[in-house]
Amino acid sequence: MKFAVVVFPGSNCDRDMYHAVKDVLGEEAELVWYENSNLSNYDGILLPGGFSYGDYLRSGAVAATSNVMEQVKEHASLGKPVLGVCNGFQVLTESGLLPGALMRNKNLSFMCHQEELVVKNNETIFTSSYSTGEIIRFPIAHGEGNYYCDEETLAELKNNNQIVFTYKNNPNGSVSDIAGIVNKQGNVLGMMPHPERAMEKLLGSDDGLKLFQSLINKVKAVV
Amino acid sequence: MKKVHVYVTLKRGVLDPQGKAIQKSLNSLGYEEVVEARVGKYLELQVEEGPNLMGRVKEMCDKLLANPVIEDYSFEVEEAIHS
Amino acid sequence: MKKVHVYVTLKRGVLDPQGKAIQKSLNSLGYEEVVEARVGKYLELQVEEGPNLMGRVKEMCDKLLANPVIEDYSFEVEEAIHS
Amino acid sequence: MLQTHDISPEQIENDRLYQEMGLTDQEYDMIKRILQRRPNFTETGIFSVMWSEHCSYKTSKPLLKKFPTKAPHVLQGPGEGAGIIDIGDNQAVVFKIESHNHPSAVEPYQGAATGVGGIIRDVFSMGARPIALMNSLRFGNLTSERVKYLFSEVVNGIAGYGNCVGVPTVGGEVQFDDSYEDNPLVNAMCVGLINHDEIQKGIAAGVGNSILYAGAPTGRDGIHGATFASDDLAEDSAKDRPAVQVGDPFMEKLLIEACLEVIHSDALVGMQDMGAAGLTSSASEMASKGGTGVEMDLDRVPQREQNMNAYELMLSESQERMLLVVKKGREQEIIDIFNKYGLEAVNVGQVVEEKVFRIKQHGDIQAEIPVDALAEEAPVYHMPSKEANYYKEFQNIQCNVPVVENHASVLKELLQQPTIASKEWVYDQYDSMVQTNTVVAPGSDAAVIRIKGTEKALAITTDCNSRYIYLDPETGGKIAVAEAARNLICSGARPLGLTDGLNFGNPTNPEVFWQMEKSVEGMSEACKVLDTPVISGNVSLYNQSKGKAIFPTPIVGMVGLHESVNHIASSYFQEAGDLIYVVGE
Ligand SMILES: Nc1ncnc2c1ncn2[C@@H]1O[C@H](COP(=O)(O)OP(=O)(O)O)[C@@H](O)[C@H]1O
Repeated sequence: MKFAVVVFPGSNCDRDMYHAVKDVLGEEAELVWYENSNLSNYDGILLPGGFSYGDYLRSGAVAATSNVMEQVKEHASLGKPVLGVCNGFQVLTESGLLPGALMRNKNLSFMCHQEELVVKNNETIFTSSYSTGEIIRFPIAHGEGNYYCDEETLAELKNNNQIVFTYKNNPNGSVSDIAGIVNKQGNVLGMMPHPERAMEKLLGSDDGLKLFQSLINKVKAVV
Repeated sequence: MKKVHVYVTLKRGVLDPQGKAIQKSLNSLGYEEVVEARVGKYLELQVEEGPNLMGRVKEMCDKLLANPVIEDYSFEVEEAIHS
Repeated sequence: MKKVHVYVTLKRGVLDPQGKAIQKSLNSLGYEEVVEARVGKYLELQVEEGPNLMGRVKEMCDKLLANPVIEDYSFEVEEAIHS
Repeated sequence: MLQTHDISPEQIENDRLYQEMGLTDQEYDMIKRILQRRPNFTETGIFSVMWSEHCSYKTSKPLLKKFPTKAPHVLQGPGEGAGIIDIGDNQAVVFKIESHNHPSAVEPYQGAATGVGGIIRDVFSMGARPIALMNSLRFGNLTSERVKYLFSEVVNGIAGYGNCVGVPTVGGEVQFDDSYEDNPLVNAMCVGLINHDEIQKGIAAGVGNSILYAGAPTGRDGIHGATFASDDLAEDSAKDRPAVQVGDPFMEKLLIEACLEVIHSDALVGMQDMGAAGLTSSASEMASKGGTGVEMDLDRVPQREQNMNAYELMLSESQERMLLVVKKGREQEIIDIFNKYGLEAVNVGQVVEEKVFRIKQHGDIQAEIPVDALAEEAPVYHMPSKEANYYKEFQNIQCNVPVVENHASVLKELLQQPTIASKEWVYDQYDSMVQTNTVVAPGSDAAVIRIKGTEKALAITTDCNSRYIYLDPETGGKIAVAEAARNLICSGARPLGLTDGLNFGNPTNPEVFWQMEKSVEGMSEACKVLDTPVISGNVSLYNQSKGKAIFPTPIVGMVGLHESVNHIASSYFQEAGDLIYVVGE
């Protein structure tokens, strides 16, 4: 499977994401600079974490307006997978690919540590290797990970089974403990915790392996 | 040259922990009369004159400066002092 | 009840990386007419009426809301719409 | 704008304006002898910053000579942006510590943030990718509102900058004591990784080669020399000239990526960051090391503000700027790389044969100084040293072993001391895992970072118990080094070498100088015994609080090597039933 890791100015988990899919899982992957890029030849698009454009104004806001996002939308509309992690999630909500917004953590501080997550929905292309209800450990590292949406949107997320991961001990004030959601079609996943940081036991957790493996198995089965 | 002031505020109903924290700090500094604080952004833009200034500033707010899911905005145009 | 609007801006000459990034991004969205953007904070305070309101708000700004080393501030008092 | 052009060289001499820039009468006379004329305003400013303690180490140099700095595994000792140690397989580790105490006391967020930015630039200007940050902090007791504010804003500033640039902050230390009440210490350390063949030096070689300015435009940030009391010197009032620099971590992140791409071009000859004394120190040091001269045209320097004069441009401490020497005719290749990242890079001058530092603006020569006079021939002072009175008194105090009746309550009391208590509130705010190498995160004796693609890992620690050093500087100095080494060994690493951050009071006070002297001697002794050479460091003097010097605080930042990631030990109890041993005396 061939992944594009889109690099915006200020992205800083781009190389981590690349390492996860390329070195740990042995899949094809390329770092794609946001300008003059062509995303049409990739099976999956990864929007990495970090501070695109310094997170100035609002996290992910400036990146969301860049031209490459038109291609990401195009890719998504074809039903191909898009995964946005941390800043990538913020870019996805800012660009309207996912509903809601990510606000400052309720304690107003950046926080970085391992969190336990609950897999809420294992019927997505990203989570089929987990079981529903499974507890997994991923690091979080964000200052603006407090997921917000209005009542109506929340009801819709619930009805469509779009909530994929929740926090066991909500660290940041997110509505309904939401840690990650998919779009209605199920091919665009945004999440604040970092699966790419949970790929090797040496670093504390390898619970992220199943996420990428779910995706790879799915894409390979189709091809 | 025109100077445009843009005010971006959180929508009513959206929690504002930063505002809450500021209110508490003011209270504990002895300013008990402050019963609410809300925090927003204030932007000053220097804009070259051209057609449809108001309309274009509105577009900038919609496209970039405010996030309609959580924020409201307003703006006003002023003659810049040095033009 | 009074509503107080406080505007906190970076002093002239202080680097404003946020403003610079916003200006560039507006330019690249096609709003080339924006030649400068500066970002500040905007606060709305709900304050119970009492003596020396102006003086006390000024104190709040000096003590907490602005850092005089790099920031300037201004404020205005408005009758709150719902009092 | 400062109306500096109206201030004549005669006036500088007659009104002793040079004193307000920090130069003594003797130093001013030396300058006149060097130039064989009176210096103009800009030249006086240039000398004042180059001959400041920060750039010239004029009072600490004789002490720094005592440190052992050589060993077969040292590839680069003190003198460059950062030191370098070989770790085998063509790889090397680059590190240095730097203080940002005074800026942090004024504007704690920006002071701490720009401290982090500066030390990262020191490391990537060597060609290394920054892989870890540490910090060592000292504050007054957490009882005053001001101290609480300083503490939380400093931590915020470190987080704000480090998290954004994407270099993990993997550890550090915080201690609280009254002696730091008004003078907090903020020391930041950066560790980088490099291949031997990628090592860059800050050198201006090759007559005719071009000098490129890259990164942020220059503003009037941090121009300390301009603190004239007299109002008629300035058009704007002082409040419009911010002495505090504001950092832009986003710009820094782009600079890191651009510079690490540029090092692969053979068009690059030398590279250095513009730190303290910005354009002045970077350009003159590069020329001095290259045995050349430089000529720069300030009209070409990117400027953030209008009407900046030569003095301001040369002394500005605007952040996120780099100076590069590039082969003549190949400038565009390098400029293109910076442009790709949205950064400005401009040709501002060239390397010349004559060993001169020549600065032009508006077609006039604004400064013309022999290069070596600025860098290598700065004055060096041997300060008087006197054993501190308190030391003698303490030697005569009877030892008093406290009797502990209720161990549990004493333990609880100890754990409540902020200096001893958990520092989770601090390090949770730092992204300690970005780059996915952090094997042992903050909370252990030493942080451990694996090196991808190898079996190796690096252990890093910062330590200094300043109370011990105050009580007995020499023994305390030994203890600081030994503690750092122990922390590394506990994690399973072999100590390689260290960087030191010497934070002291006013060195013209003989008792303070004695503290410096003795602690450096103690540290040196321990370094020799442990075979951990000093490869880089920083000196911060005049740290006073309420008229009293801070505790002497020579911080040790030490790096060690794990040959195998299988040999990493953390300092937690792992499982119930495991046995606990006490080893040593
Ligand atoms: N300023 C800091 N930044 C990052 N980590 C810190 C800082 N201060 C302390 N820590 C981390 O907290 C842990 C405990 O620190 P400290 O109390 O100084 O421990 P010790 O006394 O064992 O050296 C260490 O892992 C250290 O790295």
